[in-house]
Amino acid sequence: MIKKDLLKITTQKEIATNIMEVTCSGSLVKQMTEPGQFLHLRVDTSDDLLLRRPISICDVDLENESVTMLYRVEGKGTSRLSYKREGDTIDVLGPLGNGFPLEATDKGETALLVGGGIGVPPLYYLSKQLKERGVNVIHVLGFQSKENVFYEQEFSELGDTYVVTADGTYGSIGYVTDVINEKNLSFDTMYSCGPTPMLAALSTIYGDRRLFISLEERMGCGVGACFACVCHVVGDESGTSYRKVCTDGPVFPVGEVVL
Amino acid sequence: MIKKDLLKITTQKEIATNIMEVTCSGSLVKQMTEPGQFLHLRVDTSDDLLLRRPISICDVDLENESVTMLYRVEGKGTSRLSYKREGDTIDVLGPLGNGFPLEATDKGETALLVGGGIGVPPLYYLSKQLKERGVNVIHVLGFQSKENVFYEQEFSELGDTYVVTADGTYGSIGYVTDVINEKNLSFDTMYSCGPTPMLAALSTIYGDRRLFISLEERMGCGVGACFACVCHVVGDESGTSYRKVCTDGPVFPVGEVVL
Amino acid sequence: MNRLQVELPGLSMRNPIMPASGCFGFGKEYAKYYDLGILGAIAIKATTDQPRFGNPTPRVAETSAGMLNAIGLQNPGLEGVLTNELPWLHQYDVPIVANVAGTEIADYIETTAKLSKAENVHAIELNISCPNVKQGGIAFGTIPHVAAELTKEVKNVSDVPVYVKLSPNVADIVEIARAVEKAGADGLSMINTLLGMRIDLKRRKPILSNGYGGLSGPAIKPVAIRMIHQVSQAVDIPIIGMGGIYTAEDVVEFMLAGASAIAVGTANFTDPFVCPTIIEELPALLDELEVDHVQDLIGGSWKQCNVHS
Amino acid sequence: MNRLQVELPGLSMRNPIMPASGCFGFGKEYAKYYDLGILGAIAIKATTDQPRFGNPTPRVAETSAGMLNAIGLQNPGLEGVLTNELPWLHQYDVPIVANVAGTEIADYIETTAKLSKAENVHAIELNISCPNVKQGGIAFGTIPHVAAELTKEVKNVSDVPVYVKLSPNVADIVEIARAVEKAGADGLSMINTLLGMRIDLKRRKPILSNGYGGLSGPAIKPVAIRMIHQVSQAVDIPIIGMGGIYTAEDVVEFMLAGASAIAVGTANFTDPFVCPTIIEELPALLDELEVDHVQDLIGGSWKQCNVHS
Ligand SMILES: Cc1cc2nc3c(=O)[nH]c(=O)nc-3n(C[C@H](O)[C@H](O)[C@H](O)COP(=O)(O)OP(=O)(O)OC[C@H]3O[C@@H](n4cnc5c(N)ncnc54)[C@H](O)[C@@H]3O)c2cc1C
Ligand SMILES: Cc1cc2nc3c(=O)[nH]c(=O)nc-3n(C[C@H](O)[C@H](O)[C@H](O)COP(=O)(O)OP(=O)(O)OC[C@H]3O[C@@H](n4cnc5c(N)ncnc54)[C@H](O)[C@@H]3O)c2cc1C
Ligand SMILES: Cc1cc2nc3c(=O)[nH]c(=O)nc-3n(C[C@H](O)[C@H](O)[C@H](O)COP(=O)(O)O)c2cc1C
Ligand SMILES: Cc1cc2nc3c(=O)[nH]c(=O)nc-3n(C[C@H](O)[C@H](O)[C@H](O)COP(=O)(O)O)c2cc1C
Ligand code: FES
Ligand code: FES
Repeated sequence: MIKKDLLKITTQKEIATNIMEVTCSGSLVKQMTEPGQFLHLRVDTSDDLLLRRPISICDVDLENESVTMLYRVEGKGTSRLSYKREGDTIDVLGPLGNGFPLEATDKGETALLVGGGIGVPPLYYLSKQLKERGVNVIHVLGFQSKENVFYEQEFSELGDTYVVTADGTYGSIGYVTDVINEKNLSFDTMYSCGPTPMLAALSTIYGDRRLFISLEERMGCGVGACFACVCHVVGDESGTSYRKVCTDGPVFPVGEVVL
Repeated sequence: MIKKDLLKITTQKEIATNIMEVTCSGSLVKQMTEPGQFLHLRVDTSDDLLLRRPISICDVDLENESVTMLYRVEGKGTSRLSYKREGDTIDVLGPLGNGFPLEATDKGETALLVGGGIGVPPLYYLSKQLKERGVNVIHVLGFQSKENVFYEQEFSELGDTYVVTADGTYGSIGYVTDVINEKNLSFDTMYSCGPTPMLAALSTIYGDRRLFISLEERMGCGVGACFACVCHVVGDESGTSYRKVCTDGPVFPVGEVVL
Repeated sequence: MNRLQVELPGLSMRNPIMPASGCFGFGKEYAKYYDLGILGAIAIKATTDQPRFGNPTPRVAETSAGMLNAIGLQNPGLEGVLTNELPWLHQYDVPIVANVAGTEIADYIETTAKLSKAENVHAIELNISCPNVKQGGIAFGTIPHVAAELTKEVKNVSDVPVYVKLSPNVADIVEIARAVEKAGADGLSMINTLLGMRIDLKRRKPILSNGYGGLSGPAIKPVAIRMIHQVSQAVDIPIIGMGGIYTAEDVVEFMLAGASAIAVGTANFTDPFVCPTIIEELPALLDELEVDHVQDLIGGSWKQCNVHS
Repeated sequence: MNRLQVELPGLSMRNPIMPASGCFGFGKEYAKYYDLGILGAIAIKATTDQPRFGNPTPRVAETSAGMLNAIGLQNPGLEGVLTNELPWLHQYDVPIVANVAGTEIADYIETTAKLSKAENVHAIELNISCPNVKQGGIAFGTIPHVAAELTKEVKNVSDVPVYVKLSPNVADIVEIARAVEKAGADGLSMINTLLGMRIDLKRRKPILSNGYGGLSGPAIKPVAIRMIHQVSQAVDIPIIGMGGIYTAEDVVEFMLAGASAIAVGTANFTDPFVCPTIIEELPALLDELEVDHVQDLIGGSWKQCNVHS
């Protein structure tokens, strides 16, 4: 049976403008083995944060039962979360969903991990695990602006890392697709997470390659019961086929669902 | 102009079963000179604690700008308040209302302070101030049971203190009125705060004496604007005269308002 | 004797708790969290005659102490439910309440006739908040005689008791309740969601792609309690109460208002374990309130003889 | 030019913010907190022809993200308001919206005729949520032709524009809005409170001594937004929007939905400084949203041409 648990915050800090890194621990962490899965957080018990917030697993220390999440302070939920301090608890449900398939890339092959903004975090745990399996990892990380860049150092320690900003204030200027082109990056598998326009662009260009994308959708339950997070299936003529981002995803192979 | 302020919690602890003592500090404390006034607390900023909670001033250290409140953990608001820790803040409006008239008792006279349950706290600040003015203070404090008794020691340091419990598990058994009778306590002024049945009993017995009672009523605004907390006026034939507990009270001379 | 047991037409429930329609799918997902066999009943997602995909996303938005949804009745259709969902649920000894939706009376008739013959369907819940295409899209549930006619037709074909699920978006809920009672309803289920909206300030567009959506959660609880209090005194059929139930205390409040059983909707999203938690906590709360049996609570806020037994 | 200025019939407002009727008394109390002269307007407490004490206490109860009230229209009566309250308010250069209540049409006529002649009363707000004794206590505001008749009669005697304050406890708010527009209303004010209830578990009685009460606060905001969105597209008269407004963001959401000005009710209780805070924060929010003038927001969620100026 799936469990929920109160995880205890061990550290929380701002690592870039409005980007928080929170680490917490508890026995639930033992189950967090799959990169790309997400945790469903109940920020506090007040009635006005009714819905849980989906946040990706960014890193896990299984031995110390400790998990790290990175999140952007957006609205009410993430803002209240950011006020929590060491010793406070978070009600965590998960890990939920289907993550990135590690087995899609063999030892010795090259994986290109492409992240945009707050889609970057799950790629870190993915990269660590791919590398452990002997996969060669390359990262392309896109951000809005210099002040939003995070985890460049952490990714660099695992493999080549290219940072690109939309306004050119850090790294190269433009989009992740520009970098992949310019640097002529080659790969066997591409894994990506980020804003839908980015995923759509990658899907168009690399639709015939081994590409896995992680989607975002507003969620109700997060467990597959409410049908809030559905998307259409590519090539479905009846129009009634669907996938749920929360349980069938968030990671899908390119070409499976309509973006 | 009246202000509100964020006071910072310096200590919070449980002093009897479900009774919390919280001390907090801030410049607003300077205005808290009148015993019997109350503070209107916004426990947190979540939408589900919409209304402020009225809590009496129990003690004030003007020099250190520090105020103490005692409260019973009742429902949602006081329960969330009880989870606050040192360094957390509380949004405080006040001091509000009209407190106990110190000048009703002259130097050398005797004041009998009669408190019931969670009506006891405001009597402490009152007693301290009366004593400072050279008034002889006697306290009769009624509680449900032994586990609910608090501040006996503190009151004893200011004057004779009789504790009575409804179930007789501590002090004498019965009601505050029993103690006053049995011990034949005499006084020039009586000040009281507690449950309405207690205030009603005192009003009946001592209606012709110098008696001041502090009332409780569910509040909306706490500042006199919403008419949530009104009571009828004794002897009003039109039926439309009223007093507001929040601004005309919470302290009234006996015989002014209908209990 | 089981002090939580309640008996309603068609529904012999080991406790008054059921998940609300649309908030529990067809049970499979929550079966991963706990044994569904502990539930009093299960109200499954609205079923329509044909499969439906529903509305475009976003389909949900959070509000203060509530949420808006505009799922658009996505469901696998009558055949899908009969073939895949109900047989799977059969492993649990729990009565199923089948929620039926449609856009014209014929849809409701067709769906009810077949669903009510399924072995584990013990009651039909008639979702009359749906827009009636024949009447320009006005919901069946807002006009008494339309609601009554639908009820009568559905009763005619149903093999099991029919609960009519009332919409709160009306001026006089008692009028509708009386009309459907007279038309033969065996019970009522209330309340469905209030119609609401949220607007995204930057995009200047509704957050829900459908524009409007149904408001549920604790925000609407006082409206639900009031309506159940009104209706339970005006009709003789039992009420399944819902609208913002999160705790055992909420359950007691709904039953004191006049509900005979209750359904938990939105709360499942906040806490997948909410139903088992409530069921577990209810006996201690009854002790605290000095109530022997949960049935003694029903209508306790208005019944003459509401002293403790 | 003042980018917060809005112009409504009778009301030239320096900003779109006014405290809502019943949540601000007659201003005196909040004048201890800040200079009332900064407000766009002030809606004063409902006035009836005779003084009223109102309901027994408790008169308020908290709910999730909301509160219930059953004050019972306590007020000093027409004469009291004319003699004591309005003259005091005259020291502020702020238009007063006088809220009028009654139990039969004659009450409304009498009160409106006199109040609308007071120098600083720039508009009448007709509270039609009151029970109509002549119609067995059904609120004036739930039956279109009753609401329309009342509006017409009041318009006849009023020296200033009349805003009809709509009750949300109806199935079709547009129908009522159109009826009162046709009857001559100069504007609408919406929404009043939703009817709700809370029950005390131990006493088995309603928390409010009146039983039912009006639900206000953030809980009802999605319902208010939806109704304003519907009505503003169906009528040509301006709307004063209200229901759960706490922040400058809320103000923008109401105006995008279709309100021309807004009123802040319950939020005053949570924070007596809420009106000045919103007024102060509004310009920065307009900047952030790249809006020149607050009037450019009105109906922005449905108007064709809602691109940035
Ligand atoms: C599978 C998945 C993984 C995610 N991982 C991360 C992550 O690692 N780090 C991170 O910063 N963000 C992540 N997000 C986005 C994150 O969930 C939202 O930023 C967050 O829910 C916003 O909550 P809020 O209370 O701050 O905003 P509000 O605007 O107050 O939220 C209101 C409601 O909308 C929902 N919502 C708002 N924005 C989004 C969004 N972009 N996606 C889904 N729901 C949204 C909220 O969950 C909530 O229900 C992820 C989203 C999904 C679906
Ligand atoms: C002038 C005054 C002074 C008070 N001083 C103290 C004090 O020093 N210590 C103390 O423990 N209590 C005091 N009380 C009572 C205290 O205000 C309530 O116990 C508290 O508001 C309960 O809040 P809650 O959220 O825990 O309960 P809930 O039941 O969740 O509260 C719901 C609503 O009811 C109101 N409410 C509930 N009980 C009362 C009550 N007894 N009186 C007024 N409103 C109530 C709450 O304020 C809130 O609006 C005082 C009350 C008044 C009027
Ligand atoms: C996401 C969602 C989907 C729903 N789907 C249905 C449905 O299919 N049929 C129905 O009768 N009610 C449906 N409802 C209404 C609920 O069954 C319930 O009446 C309402 O949400 C109030 O209860 P709550 O506040 O506990 O959620 C749905 C509610 C939600 C939140
Ligand atoms: C305590 C209280 C008293 C009210 N009295 C009146 C009134 O006298 N006349 C009226 O038209 N509306 C009255 N209202 C309704 C408000 O003006 C407003 O329409 C409603 O509360 C919704 O706004 P809010 O959520 O900002 O409070 C009252 C509301 C409250 C909370
Ligand atoms: S969020 Fe409920 S089904 Fe995906
Ligand atoms: S609480 Fe509003 S007038 Fe007293």
